[in-house]
Amino acid sequence: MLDEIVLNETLKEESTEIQLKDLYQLISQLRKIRRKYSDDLHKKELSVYEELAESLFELRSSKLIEGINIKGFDSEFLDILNQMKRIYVNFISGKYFTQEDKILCLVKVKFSINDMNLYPGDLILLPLKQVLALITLDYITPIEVE
Amino acid sequence: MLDEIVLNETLKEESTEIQLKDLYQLISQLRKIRRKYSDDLHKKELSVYEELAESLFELRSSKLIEGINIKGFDSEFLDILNQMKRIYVNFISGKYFTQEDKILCLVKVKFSINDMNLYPGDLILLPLKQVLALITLDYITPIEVE
Amino acid sequence: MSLLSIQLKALSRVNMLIKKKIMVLEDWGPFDDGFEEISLSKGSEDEVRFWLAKELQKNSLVKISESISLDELGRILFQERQNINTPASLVKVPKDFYYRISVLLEDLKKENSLEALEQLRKARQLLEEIVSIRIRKIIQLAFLKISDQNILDKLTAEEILVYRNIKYTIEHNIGDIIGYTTS
Amino acid sequence: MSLLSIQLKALSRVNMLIKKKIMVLEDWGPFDDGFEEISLSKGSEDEVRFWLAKELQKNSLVKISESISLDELGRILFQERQNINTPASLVKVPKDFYYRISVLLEDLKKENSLEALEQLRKARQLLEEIVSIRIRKIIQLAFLKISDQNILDKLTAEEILVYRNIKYTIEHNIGDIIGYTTS
Amino acid sequence: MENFLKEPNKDELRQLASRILSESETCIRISYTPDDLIFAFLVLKYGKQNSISFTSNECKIELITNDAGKIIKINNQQFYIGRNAFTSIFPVSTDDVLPILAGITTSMILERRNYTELELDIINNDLVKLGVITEKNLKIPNYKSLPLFFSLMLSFDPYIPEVTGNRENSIKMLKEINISETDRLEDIDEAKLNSLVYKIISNTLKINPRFSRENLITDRAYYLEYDSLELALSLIYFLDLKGSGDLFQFTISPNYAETIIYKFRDELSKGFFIKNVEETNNYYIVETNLKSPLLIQLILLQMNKIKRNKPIIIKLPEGFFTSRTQVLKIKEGLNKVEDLNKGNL
Amino acid sequence: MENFLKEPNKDELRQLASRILSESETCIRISYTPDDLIFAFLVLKYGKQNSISFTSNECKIELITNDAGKIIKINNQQFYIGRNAFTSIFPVSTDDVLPILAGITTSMILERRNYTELELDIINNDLVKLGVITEKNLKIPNYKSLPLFFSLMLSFDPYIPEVTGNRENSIKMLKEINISETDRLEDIDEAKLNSLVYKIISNTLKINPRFSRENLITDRAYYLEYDSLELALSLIYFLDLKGSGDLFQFTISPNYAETIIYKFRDELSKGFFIKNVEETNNYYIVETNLKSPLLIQLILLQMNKIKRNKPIIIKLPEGFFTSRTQVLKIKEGLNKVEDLNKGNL
Repeated sequence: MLDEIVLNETLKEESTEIQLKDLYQLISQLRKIRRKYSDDLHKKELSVYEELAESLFELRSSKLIEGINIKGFDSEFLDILNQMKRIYVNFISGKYFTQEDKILCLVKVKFSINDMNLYPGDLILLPLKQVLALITLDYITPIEVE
Repeated sequence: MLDEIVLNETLKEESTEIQLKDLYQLISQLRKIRRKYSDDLHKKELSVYEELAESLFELRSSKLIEGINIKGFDSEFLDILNQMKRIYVNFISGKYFTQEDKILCLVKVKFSINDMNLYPGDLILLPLKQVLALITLDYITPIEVE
Repeated sequence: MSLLSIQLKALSRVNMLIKKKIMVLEDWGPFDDGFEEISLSKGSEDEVRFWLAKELQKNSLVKISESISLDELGRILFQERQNINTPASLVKVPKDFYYRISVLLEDLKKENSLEALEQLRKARQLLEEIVSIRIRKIIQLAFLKISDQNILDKLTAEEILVYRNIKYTIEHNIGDIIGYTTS
Repeated sequence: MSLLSIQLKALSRVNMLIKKKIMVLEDWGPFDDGFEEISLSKGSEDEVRFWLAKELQKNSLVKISESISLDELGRILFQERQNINTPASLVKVPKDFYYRISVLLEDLKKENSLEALEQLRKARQLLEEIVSIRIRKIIQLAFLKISDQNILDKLTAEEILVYRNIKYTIEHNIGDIIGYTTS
Repeated sequence: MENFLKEPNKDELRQLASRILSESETCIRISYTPDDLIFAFLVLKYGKQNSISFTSNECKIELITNDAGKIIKINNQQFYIGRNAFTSIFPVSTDDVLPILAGITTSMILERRNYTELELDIINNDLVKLGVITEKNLKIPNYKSLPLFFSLMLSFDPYIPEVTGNRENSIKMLKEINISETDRLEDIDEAKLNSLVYKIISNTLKINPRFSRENLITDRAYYLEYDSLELALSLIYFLDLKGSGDLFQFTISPNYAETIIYKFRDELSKGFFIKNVEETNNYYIVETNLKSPLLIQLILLQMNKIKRNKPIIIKLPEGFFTSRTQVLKIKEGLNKVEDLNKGNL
Repeated sequence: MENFLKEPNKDELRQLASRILSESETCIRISYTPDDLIFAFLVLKYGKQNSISFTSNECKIELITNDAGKIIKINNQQFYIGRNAFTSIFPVSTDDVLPILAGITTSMILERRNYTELELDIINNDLVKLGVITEKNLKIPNYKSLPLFFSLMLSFDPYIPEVTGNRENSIKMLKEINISETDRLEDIDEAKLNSLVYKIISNTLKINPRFSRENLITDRAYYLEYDSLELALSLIYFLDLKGSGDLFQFTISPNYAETIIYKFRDELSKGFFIKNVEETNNYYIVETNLKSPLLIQLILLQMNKIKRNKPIIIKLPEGFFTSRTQVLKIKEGLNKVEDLNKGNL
């Protein structure tokens, strides 16, 4: 259960490998509580679990930032932090073509943003945050200084 | 310059407010070095700056995870970490409708993913990572258990 | 300041799900906590998770038994003082020692009598002194690189984290500077 | 273990951009580092950023002057030992003390003679003892809540981080548990 | 595989299902009804698809319902499947007994028909083998577990005037034939049962002159503690009130049914009323506290007060509301209508 | 504003520019040429637009170049701007002297024309006020700062056979008229200058019989340490080799010009050769080590060896390469051609 997982994660220096199947039962039960009850006591109970989940996130993302490898159901998700770091470092160290906080990117696939269609080969100037999101989706690639 | 900024960030418990304009000169000079030279010594120099930028990211994101408010040019970008935490906590604490690691979401605007067009009102089942990216772009919203 | 505080916060959250012994003061339930159905009968002893015990105690429905008394605190302080400079002399306390104290403090706060106020003051003072001595001993342990399991067993989970944090600080970091620099 | 190591790593990286005094052994340059153009003349004294000094020293083009000698290390250790139990007696060392030692160690490693090997062993031993005594004093400072600026000025930036980390651990964390729990 | 010119047999349907599940990644276009949604969620559960559209013209798989019956379109090939529920095409397995049973039953309820022959075949043969219990009995929700008065309160079809949604009247009617508040159907004797049937029919005849014993005593199916009728009504209710999340979770993990039914009973036990029905050019406006336009439609159809041609808007003290089952909207669940005069809600 | 039926005047162009910059968020469609790109990047720099398309039919702003000249389309309204460079429409300011000068000059070079009257007006009046220095002088890159031999090596237009791209021959030619390796143009006297002009013209006549003194002595513009001709050639070269990043950064922060020119000289100082030119159905294949198909095209057009109708493919030891200036591709810069026989590169 979640308390044991968090305890483990707290006491161990490495990161534990959390299987999604170890969480199924918990997620399913908490969803049911959430759906069935709305009294204060159940709200308190849910907040206890939410805070535990928050601690799990804090512990695992802190470890990732320290350079510890994260395994388990959330490894791909938390890996976004590494992607964020890459973008941050590239931005500050002049690896991108930029105007203020915006980065020149090349469109890889057709998609739309703010009601505007973009086509492969188009150029687009985007702030850091959107660059991350669109890289995650593999829609764009920042043009790099070489 | 970057060394002073990182030093400040290292020695202070709070987070310093970094203005983008304090970085312009640096970014521009490093871009020029990158573009002009490719010898080992310049590569070494660039790696010194890249590592400093990496440290800046590590310091600031660690502080953010601890709950310290980040101000400056990167506040919106680093805020993605808070969004990640919300998604992580909601997922584990049963606030989403899920199948394994995938979350049921409602499409807010027309967009396309994997060559498939999605329209407002469509339902889509997506893994955590894509949910984050598409929330950042305001394309979708996970359906919440209420 | 970082991971230690994140870890301690996590520990206190984990503790919320640990079952604690209670005295039931009023009939209560049934309550479906999603994992089991809980019904409490007045006058019986029972066990419920800490978060629930605290909520019920707030409404005077139960009393958490796993508290600690002022006398016990006094006794622990006396023992700690006996060998104030011998780190290995740390008194073995319950793993949830600090949570028990928190229950005591909350109890006393709730009573709202002059006597309780005085006891609250006393309890806080005892706590402060105990923590001060134990931390000094823990620092000594870390500094002397003592990692004898028998001694570590005397610490609470929180103290172990503090011990580890200090040990890590002592052992690694100055060396690491040289390491970073020569790399 | 976390922020401290991230901070120490950051400090060592910051240090790479600090200018260090060098003796120029061979003509070198001009080199455009993007911020200034550097030309070094054989036989002159000059200042370049630490990362560049290290690279040039690696190729025997310069010698970093801001090193430290075995004798100085010995003298510092002697002084530290004088008042081994008085934390305020910390010897004031240069802010970049540990970087100077790293320069010394690298120098000795490079020499590759039997004598240098012996000196390297000696230097490491001195370093270890100095660190051990200073850390003990720093812990005492933190424990005694001494934050006299005159004393803190004797510490290197890295030691200040260690001091703060231990001070924070001592002052906050056990108290925080009770705080988390009663909230 | 051929397009079906007449009603297909079970084997043909099963082949259709396996063909859909083997389709490579694409969306599926459906209508916003429980049967269509359960169908689509089953496809998400077992197939490679990950999205469902209600408007896209680009989906390779499409569910079409028109006056002539139902059609499944795969890559522009159409397969006619008659009146059968879309969910009936899936092969049954222990994991999907409830979703399939619920899909078929919601389809039967909302289309105001009996189970088709094929559906009965699936229920009585395939599902019974997996533990479903069938019988001919009263068409009131979960008469096996609920006290009779509550079962009557939950009877949306047949809608029993004065009794459905009304706790006092329901108890009063039972009292008149000496049935106590806590009695369940199995607690009462044959004589009382006959009186009850008589009472219900005569009551219902007031609003529906064609109502007969055959409309009341129908094919009924139970699985574990679940009555398919009660389950289907719960799913319809929450689809309307909250949106498709519950239906999704129920299809993915059928033990979620317990949660839906718990919440359904919890909300409906308070009773409800339906007051005025006003017809405007574009909708029916109903003053009620029952927050399901779809169930209101079901009731009003029985009372012959409305046709299916216009959406239901409900009038609550907080304003006018309607749901995604009534109006093609992008929001899920019951939503406030900001401006009744705007053609497009 | 009216569509322009004849060549517009400067005021009309300025109004066009301010209209484009005030357009609300949208994309801009252009061709992949330096002038178009600088234009678009200036719009990104000052307007609300954030994207540039080379294929979209949905952009409100479009730059069109055809045989009759250039057209700017805004919301389906067309404005004819004659032969003038697109960048010439922008009002000049200290911050944009270089981008505008470079835009106009790349346009002039690649279209193989002289500056238009309007462009000369802008250069000689508007830009001169901001510090640009103009003169009639040799059309060889940066004769003010570079040693003459290097200036001659970089002369892409006029292409001086045997000399352009060839360090030894360039030095040899100068030696023949007693000009030393390190001399710059200002170091030599009138007699040597006349000999040099004669040498260049007679050399160039070998490949281009219509070449005259007027082609060699042209309007030249300098700003700070930059020669517009050298700058324009550098931008063309790196657009071809690397992609649009350099042009972007140069437009946003013009002091980036120093980096581009530094790198251009660095790469070109090694010299280059152009060997065989082979014409196939779909392209010209050129054996060379000059990694700019666009500059090769410029040279071969002077030599009358090719027409503009087919893309240039260059043959390097590593394989066949072409760039985005030649073939509508989604990749930036010089890219390997995987299969020459595939119609679509």
